[in-house]
Amino acid sequence: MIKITEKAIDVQKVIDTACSLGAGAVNVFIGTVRNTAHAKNVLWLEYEAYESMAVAEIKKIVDEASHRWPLLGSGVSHRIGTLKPGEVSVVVAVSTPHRRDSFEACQFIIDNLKEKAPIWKKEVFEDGEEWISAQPVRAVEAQS
Amino acid sequence: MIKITEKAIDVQKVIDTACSLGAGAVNVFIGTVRNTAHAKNVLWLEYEAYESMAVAEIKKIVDEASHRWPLLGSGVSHRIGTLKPGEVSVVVAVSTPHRRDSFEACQFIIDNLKEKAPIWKKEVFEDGEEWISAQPVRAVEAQS
Amino acid sequence: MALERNVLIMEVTSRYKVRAFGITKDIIGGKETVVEMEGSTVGELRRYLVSRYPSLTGLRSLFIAVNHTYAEDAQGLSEADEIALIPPVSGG
Amino acid sequence: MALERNVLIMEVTSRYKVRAFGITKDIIGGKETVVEMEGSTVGELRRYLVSRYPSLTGLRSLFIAVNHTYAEDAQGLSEADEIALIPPVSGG
Repeated sequence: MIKITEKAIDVQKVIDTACSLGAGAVNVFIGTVRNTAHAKNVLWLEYEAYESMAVAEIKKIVDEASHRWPLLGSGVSHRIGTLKPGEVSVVVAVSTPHRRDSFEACQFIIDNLKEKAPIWKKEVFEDGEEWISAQPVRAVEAQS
Repeated sequence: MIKITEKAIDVQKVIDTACSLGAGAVNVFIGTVRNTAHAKNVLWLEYEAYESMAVAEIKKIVDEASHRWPLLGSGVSHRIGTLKPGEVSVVVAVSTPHRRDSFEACQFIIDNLKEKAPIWKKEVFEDGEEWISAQPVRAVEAQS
Repeated sequence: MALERNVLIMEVTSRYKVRAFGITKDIIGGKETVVEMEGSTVGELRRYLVSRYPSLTGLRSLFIAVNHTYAEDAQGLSEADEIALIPPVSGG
Repeated sequence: MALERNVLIMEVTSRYKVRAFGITKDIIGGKETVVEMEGSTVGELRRYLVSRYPSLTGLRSLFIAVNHTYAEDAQGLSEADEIALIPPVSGG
């Protein structure tokens, strides 16, 4: 299951999608909105996606992961729209027979998603707003 | 929150315990009962814990993790009693400001929990039962 | 109008619709722009857009996607392609 | 009884309650056993138990916990300690 959604993500549902009776291990990564960035208070974030391409890119990443690790199930859900601090922006869940693989595969998927999926976030502060990582001068500060 | 419980684990509750407004990343490991072991069908597992010591050992592990990584929150819940294939035996959740730390800290906790926490499982098959990893001859087969 | 039709018949100028996301939406002033230019590769489109919107050079990176896939500069374009500007991504 | 009281006064024999878990429960035939022995260290207790229950030597490992902490063989025991046999763990 790969999903881009404007609704709040139901973490348990993504986990359920990834689970399998043959699996002994499920690893889940949950990205949440932090309340500070560059030492400023974040009021909210605006997430935008090129949805059809984002789904296609994430699918490629999950396919690559399932070639490298024995994935028995997976689920990826990314939220778009307006998110407040504490809200869940992304959930990646994978299941494998053994635990090391579940950690490695989950990290591979989120690392690649962040690098390749056409999704953008804009941080909105009290005194302005900013597309994250877009400009070189900001690139160093915005690493996460 | 560190808990040994006979009741089904509410994964979302463990995650909620670990979440923090300052965190951008939550990593969750979920151990589930596999339906096969040593190529035999598992009917169910019996988990037993030396509860007071298990809680103390897991607390030491989480404390050590919070010295090594910037943990903002954590939750560990381990189930005991009779578990059927597909059921959740353990949940570890941690939150950190950035994602790499969340993966490393979560894996550190589950790896050490499996090595040190006084908890035992017995696999029950159609034709017998067996305490996992207890005897040398079984040690190699039972690695996971 | 007569001139434009003439040019199209000569197959020198192509007309591409280009979608924009994130900061590139702000730079081009909308979700989509139509490009009429001579040239039919991703690289030519990129040079055209950068000359028309110099602020694009200030981005940390700028990819062009064709039909939902990151494209190389040498890749050819056809007018029916779905083309999109991909500024530095920041999902997750 | 008189003899036993006498021995206690001489402080030669101690009486330890030992809890058992997992496979050690099966080996000693219960959740707990009481050990009366000369000696007051974890190592002495371990040797006593192994001689009384030879099957314990067939385990991949056998730790002894004192008051909820893994104990070294040199550690001293007192009768009030909570002592437990910890066969190879397999949680998770």
